[in-house]
Amino acid sequence: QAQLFPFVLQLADTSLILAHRLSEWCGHGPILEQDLAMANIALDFLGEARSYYQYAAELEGKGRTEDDLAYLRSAVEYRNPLLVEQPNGDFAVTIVRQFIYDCFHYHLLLQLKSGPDAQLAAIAEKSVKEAAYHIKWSSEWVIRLGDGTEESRRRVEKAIGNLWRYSGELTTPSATEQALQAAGLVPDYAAIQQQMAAHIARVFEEATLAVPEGVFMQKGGKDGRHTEHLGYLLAELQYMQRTYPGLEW
Amino acid sequence: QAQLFPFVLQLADTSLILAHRLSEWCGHGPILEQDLAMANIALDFLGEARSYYQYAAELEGKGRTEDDLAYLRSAVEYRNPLLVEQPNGDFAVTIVRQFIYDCFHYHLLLQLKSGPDAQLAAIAEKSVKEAAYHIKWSSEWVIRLGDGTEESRRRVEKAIGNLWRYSGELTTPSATEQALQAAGLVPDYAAIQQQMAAHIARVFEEATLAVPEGVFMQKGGKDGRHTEHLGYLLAELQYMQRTYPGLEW
Amino acid sequence: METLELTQEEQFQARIDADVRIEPKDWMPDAYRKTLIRQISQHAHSELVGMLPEGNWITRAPSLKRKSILLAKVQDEAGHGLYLYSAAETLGASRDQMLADLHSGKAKYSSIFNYPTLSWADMGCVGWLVDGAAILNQVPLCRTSYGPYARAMVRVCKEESFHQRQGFEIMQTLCEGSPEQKAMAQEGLNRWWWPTLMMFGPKDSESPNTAQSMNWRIKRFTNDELRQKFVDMMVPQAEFLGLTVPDPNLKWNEAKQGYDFGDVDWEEFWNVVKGNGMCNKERLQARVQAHEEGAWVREAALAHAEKRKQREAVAA
Amino acid sequence: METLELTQEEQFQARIDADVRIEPKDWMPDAYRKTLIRQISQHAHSELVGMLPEGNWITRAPSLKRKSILLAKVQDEAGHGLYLYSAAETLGASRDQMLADLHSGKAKYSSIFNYPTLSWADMGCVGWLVDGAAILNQVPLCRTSYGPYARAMVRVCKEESFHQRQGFEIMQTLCEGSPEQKAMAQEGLNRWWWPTLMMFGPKDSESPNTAQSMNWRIKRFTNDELRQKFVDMMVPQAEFLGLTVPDPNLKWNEAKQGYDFGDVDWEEFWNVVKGNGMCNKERLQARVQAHEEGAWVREAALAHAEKRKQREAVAA
Repeated sequence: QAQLFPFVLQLADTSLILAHRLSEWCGHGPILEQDLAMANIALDFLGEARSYYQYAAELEGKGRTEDDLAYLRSAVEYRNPLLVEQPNGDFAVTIVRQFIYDCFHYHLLLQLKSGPDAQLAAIAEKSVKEAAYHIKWSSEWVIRLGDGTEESRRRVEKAIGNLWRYSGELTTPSATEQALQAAGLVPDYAAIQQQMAAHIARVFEEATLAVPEGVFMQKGGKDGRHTEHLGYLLAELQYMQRTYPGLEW
Repeated sequence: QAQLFPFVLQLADTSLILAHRLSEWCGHGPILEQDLAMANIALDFLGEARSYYQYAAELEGKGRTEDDLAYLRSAVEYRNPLLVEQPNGDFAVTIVRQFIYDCFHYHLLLQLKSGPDAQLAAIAEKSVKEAAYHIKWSSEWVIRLGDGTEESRRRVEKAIGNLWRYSGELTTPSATEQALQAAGLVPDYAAIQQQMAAHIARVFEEATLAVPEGVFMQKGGKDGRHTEHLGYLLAELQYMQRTYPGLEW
Repeated sequence: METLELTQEEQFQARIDADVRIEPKDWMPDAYRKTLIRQISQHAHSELVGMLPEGNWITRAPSLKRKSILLAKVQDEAGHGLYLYSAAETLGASRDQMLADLHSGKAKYSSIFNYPTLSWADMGCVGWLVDGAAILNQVPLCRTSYGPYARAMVRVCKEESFHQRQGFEIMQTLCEGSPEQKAMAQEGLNRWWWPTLMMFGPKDSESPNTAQSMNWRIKRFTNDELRQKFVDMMVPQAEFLGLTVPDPNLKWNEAKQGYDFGDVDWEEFWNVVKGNGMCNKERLQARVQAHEEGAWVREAALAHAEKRKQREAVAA
Repeated sequence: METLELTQEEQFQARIDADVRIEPKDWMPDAYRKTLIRQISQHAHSELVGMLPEGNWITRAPSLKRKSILLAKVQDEAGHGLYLYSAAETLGASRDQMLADLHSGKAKYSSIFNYPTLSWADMGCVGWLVDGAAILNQVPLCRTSYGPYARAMVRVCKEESFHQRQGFEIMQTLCEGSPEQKAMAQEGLNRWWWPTLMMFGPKDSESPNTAQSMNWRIKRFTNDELRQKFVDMMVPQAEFLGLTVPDPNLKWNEAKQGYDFGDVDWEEFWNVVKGNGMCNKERLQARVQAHEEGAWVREAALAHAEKRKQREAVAA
């Protein structure tokens, strides 16, 4: 079970970084209702991140807290896939990033929910309801932007062009994940990949968008090899704890 | 002489923050030659900042180093005027910010050079040669942009419109500065203000730009009341030292 | 006969005096409608702009728990903005027009949001002091004469008092923390105290609309009454926290059973109102930029809804 | 008579064989000119793009002294870019065209800059390893056959070896520092070692242009020769630092008096060359964006110069 630690930490990092990016929109969204929606989704991911960090801390058993894990690890120690650390860009970039991740996240949680680890299953059970809302929200926006105006179509296509290369990492198991898959602790990514692809195909069809083909997939985030964006994000995220370590807030 | 400490620190903070902003351009300038020029000016300001921090550390006499002073003080302890912390914006914003500060800086250094404090005079002696180049560079660019194309004129006017409100703080003595002016340790800002105004009027005339009138002047930076930009800047600037305090690099 | 009948205006005032709620379809004087639209939209704009100074610290919150609380709070503010815009819409104002007035500078928002948030303690001060002052202003509005506004305020006030408690908790944690944290709390109080006192508006002697608004029961206490109430409430809390209120003239007055306190810097007050505060330009620019950069998104949503409607019409 | 006379091409080759420098006005074969333009502009582009991964750490450098050294270094790179663009211009290439080729993806730059800089140790690794490899590639070019290029390279190499020493110094400081610093150095080496070996280009057996370039003396050693030289130079330095080179097959070969080492991941190499490295898109986008956003500045400078010229003409 202690082997689960790096995987749970990876889930925690992923949810936190995506929550961070979404929360950057706060007060700057295109419509007040969507400001509210993005803050809401950010809150869900933040809550999920906290559950994972708390569980990871427990699995590690070295007395580290959720805050130690989130605030006192460097970029090369972070294990989130590259997709979620990509900058917000315009609303289309945020939507496409969210949509790709939601497709993975929702299907992952469905698996974890009935997986062998009780605590992960409990977190997934709670989170999958939120994730069902997220995937609905981002799918609807992909459709609106794809089948909206010429400008929205151009922007969403550009966003897909830039972000697609980060989609493959989600379902490409890292060495850690492979070992855990062999032990039955991490679900089969091939199946999730198929479910993702089916959902994406359906949404893109309705959005009159083409699913990209033959894109070279980037990876490395799950092994700590990130893009240069993460360092800046962490400098901001961690500044207070780095400045005043070990205090109560 | 120990009274000089906060003033020297203010000079140090000001040079460092401006150097930081300029260095953000590195690799992103509009022309390679100007990339080089901005890096060069950033280096000058960084060098000047270090001289001031070293002198400030000496004046304080508590064993703090230049790095302690630069990296381990919070936004509300920083004493730079608001102008220099303003974001780069487009090239016109950077040029106008630089031009306003150069006008002050050059004339300030001329005074400090023949001032009563030998060490400040020595730093000013060295820096004023660099500052003479800076003011020439930024003046020429103000002229080029003002008397260039319609677009450059629109942009430089907009930059002036946004930044002018930060120009008054430079020559408005803070309580600290007033006390030091009374002691003859800080030059008379009214005189510098006139010299600045004369230079600005000359350059703006050649640039076919109008000198703004009746603008309400912002202040607070020299008393630690900053705009919200400084916190982010410091989170980035200080991240490594905050993360790994007390190490050699 | 005619002399015995009350005019519409008199009937209206009679209902107000009898504490009967005015509802959207009821007749109301134009001036009442206009005043309310101004007041409610100004309040809605304040929620919207108020997201910015606190939003400024979400990404830098010092613990995951605080980050979560702060994010939820800013989300609540967006929600308040929505209720309030809806309440104003019941009076015939359109959201587009209200936003256009905000962006052009015609409509105002609370001046307090033109001060910058510079340290984590400011998240405490905004909750404790700013929300505290807002509650004093707003609780009476739960009984205001216009129904939709009163009902919106009930919801808003419930959440605001929750926010205020969270703000106080931040201050308390800082004050019980390290010397640096305590200093951070004091420095925050030093910057926020006076601007918060300004939130109650100009002195009664310089507030010409108060009488009419009180008559219409859309205002229930004068500015100076509320300011006094605020000081009397906050000073003991500051003492409890071990913080010093930055007012050398502050003194308990046994006779009036309240505090005497120094005069607000009214020059600063009017300056900020006139647009010369530290962040007036930034706040407005941030809102205008969000709106302009969001234009294509709103257009896409409309265009898509239109396409869908047409397709459904064809299918039907 | 004619048979005794050397063709232009033969004369040209004879001068090269005699180590006489070719100058801009001299006759030269088209292929020589084209090859040189490609090589020099690629080198210039590498300096330009190379500013990005190191520029990435200027604002976050851990001490003022290191910040100053790093900023000066990146400034030097801008300077190298300028010399090299000028050298290419002597061959008839225009800077605008060279930049257009960079931005369209037609022209290449050194693939090493498509790897991200993720920690401060990377500033050490880039100086120590990347500049070290660059020097091995470049020192022979100080004796290259084309005069302006050779002279530019003399200047470049002098500064590069200075940079390399600074990079080594960063690594040394980390390795003599705290356990975290040492780990940072090792982690950096782990990421940079193999990409640096790729800097010498494909294996000789897959480098068809090497023979011609060596004949023209614009290349003086083969890729594999330089790679071997690099490994032989760097392994003892890594040992001195107490770092482990991430190659399980690395072993001293007494017979060849050099190290045997593992095979480079050529699939990764070709992927990065083809544009699929971690940062290819970002680097190119950053350059294109800087160029596009700078267009109005360049236009303004031109327009102003033109106005000034006309005014002077009128005044004369």
